[in-house]
Amino acid sequence: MSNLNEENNILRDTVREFCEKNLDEKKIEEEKIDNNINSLLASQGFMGAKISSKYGGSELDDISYHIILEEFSKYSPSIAMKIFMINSLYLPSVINTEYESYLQDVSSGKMNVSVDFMNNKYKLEYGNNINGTVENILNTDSENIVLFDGKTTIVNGPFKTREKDFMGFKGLKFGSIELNNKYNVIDKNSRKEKIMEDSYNDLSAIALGIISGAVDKAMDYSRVRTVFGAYLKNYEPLVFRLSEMYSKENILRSILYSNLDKYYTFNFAMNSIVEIARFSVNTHGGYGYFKDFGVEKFYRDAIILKSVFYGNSELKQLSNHVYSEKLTFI
Amino acid sequence: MSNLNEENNILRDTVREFCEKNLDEKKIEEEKIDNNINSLLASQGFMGAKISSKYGGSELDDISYHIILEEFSKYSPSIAMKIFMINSLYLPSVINTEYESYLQDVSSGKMNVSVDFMNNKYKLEYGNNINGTVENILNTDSENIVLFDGKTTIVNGPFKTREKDFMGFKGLKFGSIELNNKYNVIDKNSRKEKIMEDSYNDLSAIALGIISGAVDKAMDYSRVRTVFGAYLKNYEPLVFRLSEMYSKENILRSILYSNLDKYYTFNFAMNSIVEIARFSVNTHGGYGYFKDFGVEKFYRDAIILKSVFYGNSELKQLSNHVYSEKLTFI
Amino acid sequence: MFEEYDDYRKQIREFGLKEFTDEVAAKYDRGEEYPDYLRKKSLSLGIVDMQNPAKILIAIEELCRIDAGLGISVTTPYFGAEVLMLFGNDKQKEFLNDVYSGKYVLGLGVTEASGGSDVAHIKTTATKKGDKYILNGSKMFITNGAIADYLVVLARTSDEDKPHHGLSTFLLNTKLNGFKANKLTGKLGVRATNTAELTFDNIELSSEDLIGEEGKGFYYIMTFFNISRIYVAAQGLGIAEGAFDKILEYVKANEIKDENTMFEIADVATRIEATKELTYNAASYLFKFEPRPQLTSMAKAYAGETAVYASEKAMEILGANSLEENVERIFRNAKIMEIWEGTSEVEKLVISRFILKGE
Amino acid sequence: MFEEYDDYRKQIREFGLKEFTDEVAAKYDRGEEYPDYLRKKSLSLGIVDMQNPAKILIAIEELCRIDAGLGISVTTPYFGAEVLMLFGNDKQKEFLNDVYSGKYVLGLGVTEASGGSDVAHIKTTATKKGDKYILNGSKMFITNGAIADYLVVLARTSDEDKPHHGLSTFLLNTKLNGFKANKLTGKLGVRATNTAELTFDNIELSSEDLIGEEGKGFYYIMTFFNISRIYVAAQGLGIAEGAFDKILEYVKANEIKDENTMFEIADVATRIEATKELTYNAASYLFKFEPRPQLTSMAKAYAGETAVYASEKAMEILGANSLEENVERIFRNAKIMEIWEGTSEVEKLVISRFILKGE
Repeated sequence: MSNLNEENNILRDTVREFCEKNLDEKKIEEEKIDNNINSLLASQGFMGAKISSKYGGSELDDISYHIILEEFSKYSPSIAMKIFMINSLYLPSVINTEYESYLQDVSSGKMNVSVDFMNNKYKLEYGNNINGTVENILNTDSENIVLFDGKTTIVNGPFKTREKDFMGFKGLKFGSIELNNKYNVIDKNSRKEKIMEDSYNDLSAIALGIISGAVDKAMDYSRVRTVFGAYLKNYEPLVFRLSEMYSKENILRSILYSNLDKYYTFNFAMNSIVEIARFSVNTHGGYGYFKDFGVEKFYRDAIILKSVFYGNSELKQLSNHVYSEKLTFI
Repeated sequence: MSNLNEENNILRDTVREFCEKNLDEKKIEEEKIDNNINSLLASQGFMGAKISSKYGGSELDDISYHIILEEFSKYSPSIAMKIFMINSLYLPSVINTEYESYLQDVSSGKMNVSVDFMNNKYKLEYGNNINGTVENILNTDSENIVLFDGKTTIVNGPFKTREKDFMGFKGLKFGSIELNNKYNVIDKNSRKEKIMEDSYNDLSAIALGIISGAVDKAMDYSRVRTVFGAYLKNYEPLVFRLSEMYSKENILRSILYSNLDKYYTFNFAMNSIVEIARFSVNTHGGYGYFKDFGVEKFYRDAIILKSVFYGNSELKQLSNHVYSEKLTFI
Repeated sequence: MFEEYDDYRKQIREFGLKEFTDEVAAKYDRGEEYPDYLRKKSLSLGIVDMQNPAKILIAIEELCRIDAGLGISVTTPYFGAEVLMLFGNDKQKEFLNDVYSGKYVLGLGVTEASGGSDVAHIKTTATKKGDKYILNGSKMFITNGAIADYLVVLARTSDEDKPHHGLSTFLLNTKLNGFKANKLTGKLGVRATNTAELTFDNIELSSEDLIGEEGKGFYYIMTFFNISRIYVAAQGLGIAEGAFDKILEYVKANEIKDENTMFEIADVATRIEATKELTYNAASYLFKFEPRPQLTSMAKAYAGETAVYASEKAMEILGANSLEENVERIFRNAKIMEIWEGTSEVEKLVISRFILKGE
Repeated sequence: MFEEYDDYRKQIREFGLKEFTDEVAAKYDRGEEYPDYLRKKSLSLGIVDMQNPAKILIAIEELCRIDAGLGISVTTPYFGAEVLMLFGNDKQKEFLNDVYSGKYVLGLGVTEASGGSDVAHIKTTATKKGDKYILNGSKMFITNGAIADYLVVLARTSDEDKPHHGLSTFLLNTKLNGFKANKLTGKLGVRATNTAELTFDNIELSSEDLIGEEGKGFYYIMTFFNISRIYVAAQGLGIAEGAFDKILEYVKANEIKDENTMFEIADVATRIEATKELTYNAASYLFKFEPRPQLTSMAKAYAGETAVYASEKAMEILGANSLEENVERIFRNAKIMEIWEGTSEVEKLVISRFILKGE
């Protein structure tokens, strides 16, 4: 990749080795990310990838951050999502507020945090305390969470949580939180919209990791699996499609790291991810349907990523950007 | 575009101005490219874009060449195809042969040439003379043509030609040539396969021009056309699709000029071009079906480009490249 | 479905294969000329048996399968007849016999330059003056526009709050003073069909030229489109089948066996089969007077896309061989299927509206 | 088509809505547990009326529409019955009554770990020894594998030049010594269904366990798949309809009116309508014993893709709300439709082969 330098490549190898040495992706899916893993991630500076060194973070540039997201996502999308939540959502929520010092404990892995980005339509009843239910939130085992409700609000735990079995990003605890806590307004404006729009490239990096993981698995399988007396890689339609997917993977990597307009990159990533993850499952035949082969998780995480983060409002943002005006639709 | 410098941008503007000042794209489609246009193109150095200065060419680098192809293609795909035939097909056919001095007359616009790239299955009967028919060849008004028939062969005119009405690249004369001429083997190996593979990026540049022309027309139209009491640009599905196509255009431009692997770029270009040209026609409603609006030509040229230059063998080349091995298919 | 017409289908196909030779198809395509002699020849086949719409459907499908330019030319001189049949007075219904017999060519003048599929906002006016109507305005993309003897024309007879009120339909004799047709050339495909831009300059219409009741024109035309769309679906189906014929011919002749092409064949064949069943099924409801407009719109939209898809696939699979005129013509013909009689976009809104209403 | 079963359809749907509550569906999905009590309850409905395959088809469609995990669990304990019905001896046919009555659960053991859809190359052997056959080998991804009382098993009885010769089918009692079933867990979807890996370790089969003639097993199984595929098409159709139900529910409840969503609704609805017609049409030929395998394969391949497409669209349109368990479960269930009973890839080869043969 022309835009990546030696340092970037070393970082990529470092993450890869870290994953292989320290993480068991199947165990993460089954037993969730625990404090052990949190500490490990923190000790290597991944947890606070974008956080200022003032708070013990690694203060990385965008390219380095995206390499981390991509590589973790390729191995375990759940880990990438955890890092994303901290650095792309939590960090910009609390920065330049009186709570930004929380980032110290976040980057050291001591404090679990969460941000509600699920486009929840929950109703919060404000009083002295905050009451209500936050539905469908990742990282239910958090010590504090950021909510957007016209304003930007932070709420400290402990929380009464109800965990749910969740199909995507299974390494993270998921469920609802029953609020009966103190809350603090940290910004009288909601930072959500800007945060989400600023995170397009970060999400594209996670998508790239999922795509890369799915394509790799399928290509590897096509080299070893025989059916009807020939290797899968000897079947034209399968190989053509896999090769086209590998092409897309490389295009996405190229435009992400060459910093093409984030709207285009995000659109391309979201339009590719599900189809590629699906075809990787197909390539594996019956085996693809079982978690042991580590490929169906890409399909699950791909549809979640797309469903939650890409819809009409993102297409509207893209269109406004392309037309250089705020369009109104009938 | 990060990879393009000031000089590149000036070249782009130059071509654009040249087209607007000197060319009438509708006249080109109806009356073909004539000697007048040939001379004009030659005088500005476009005809011999890649040809060595020794032969009066402009000796441009790839980026400049692709800018020329893209910009001409956006205005008139036929002109781009003409320049492509000379610089991407004819030049590498005759270079380092005793006929390379022909390039002098080619770059000056004095000599029309052609190369058979249509995957013809014609049969040539060799003797002292060459007899037979070359079916479906562009530039039937050529003084000499290069044929591939196991070898690389050059045949000088005059030729007995039969012109056909042709749906694509209408600015070029098209038809068959009845050979009863002298021929000379200029390379005992066929150069065709390598020439075609080397031209991927050049074809992607032509595709980019077509895509860019089609998207531009459709977006412009969406800003001025009203239907059911609103501008087309106020209709979500139309705008979303156009915006996604504009995204693709920008991605293609980015990967072409950042010199991503040509196999991936070509695949992306060929997978996008027809769909985009088709939707541009759709956007124009009934008007899109008439040549006056200058948009159906993109659809015609798009399908020709894809049909002629992209098929199973190109997908095989892509696959071999992706798998880093020569695959065999059952 | 419609197996009872297998003999008729055969007969139509034989006629098409005999008359629509590659040479004839190429000639009228290149020249953008309407093949009037084929219209006359075809009459003997009973293509326009209005008592039997299934035969019309099959004729359209089979003839477009061979060549859509000629096929549509031959089956469209009756375009608009249903408006007269359903809503016309006795004299107008009687007049239809002259259309069916081939004496007159009919056409439908609805679309305008500013409107596209937006029928409600047409600007042509028919202003009442005594017992006459004075017709002024213009029409765009009118099939048969420059060859029609009569046209069913939609015009505004009164201004109402709702734009689709106040419209009326007339039977216009194109010989009348003030009528001008400008044949439009340079079409991508179906070039044998005649398309024109019309202008109406103070044409005097009598009240006898009114079709049905004043002010109900929008409803009449919508009713008509709900019928005519099924014939467009049949055009699309025929084009797709014709494209597929070319694919099979090529694959067999060249003994192509690679798996990727086999997959493409399966995909195209499956889509065509689905198109056929959607079209026949929607038609069967329509023809027993139990129309299900959402099924008709589904058939039309799907068939249009299938025609384009199959013709593009034919081009791609044949590669350089697709340049052969008889293949590329199919490609050029297909595109209009997504546009006329309501673009695919309009169909999709019809479909979703019916579904959300709860069918 | 099949309108004559509208009452039956209603009855089945009522049963499904009553029994397949969200809670029940979630419970068996999470626990990967087979809901045997539902199988027993469902018997009263005549779901397995083998005299009436149309009813089976409708039951599968309607139950999968509500929940595919439970729907398939309830309709699949008879899987393989057609092999016995068509090729079994009198005793075996009689045995089927115990399957239909719910006394026994049946299954089909064909697929092996190394083979996937490649039936001809299976490695399980049934070696003749006197008047016995000794069964050795293993099977993979066997539906009902760990709950079946009996299994129709394909095994190699002799080595022949052509690998699809020399195969035979047996009716295997799973209580026999040497049989072991290892329930497979961790499926993406249809988790209420039972899937197992089987091993056969010197199981003694008597010659009475042979189904039909020795050496004809491949033919029997292919004949069976040509039938059973239509039921997979019905599963896919039902799943797609279920996904579409969720879309409509959501769009109506939230009064969503934006045009892009309207287009999506039209596209999904059209694809489902096409799936329905392909499936019913192929089924109607099959059920009157005039099977058209290419139509069945088209229906199966198209339905599988439609199930996946519709369920993905449901996820996307519902956005964050798609995380709701009863929606994401549909998504997870859909994927298998493209895989089992012949992957979509295998179907496409069947289709193109039939077409090139000239139907």
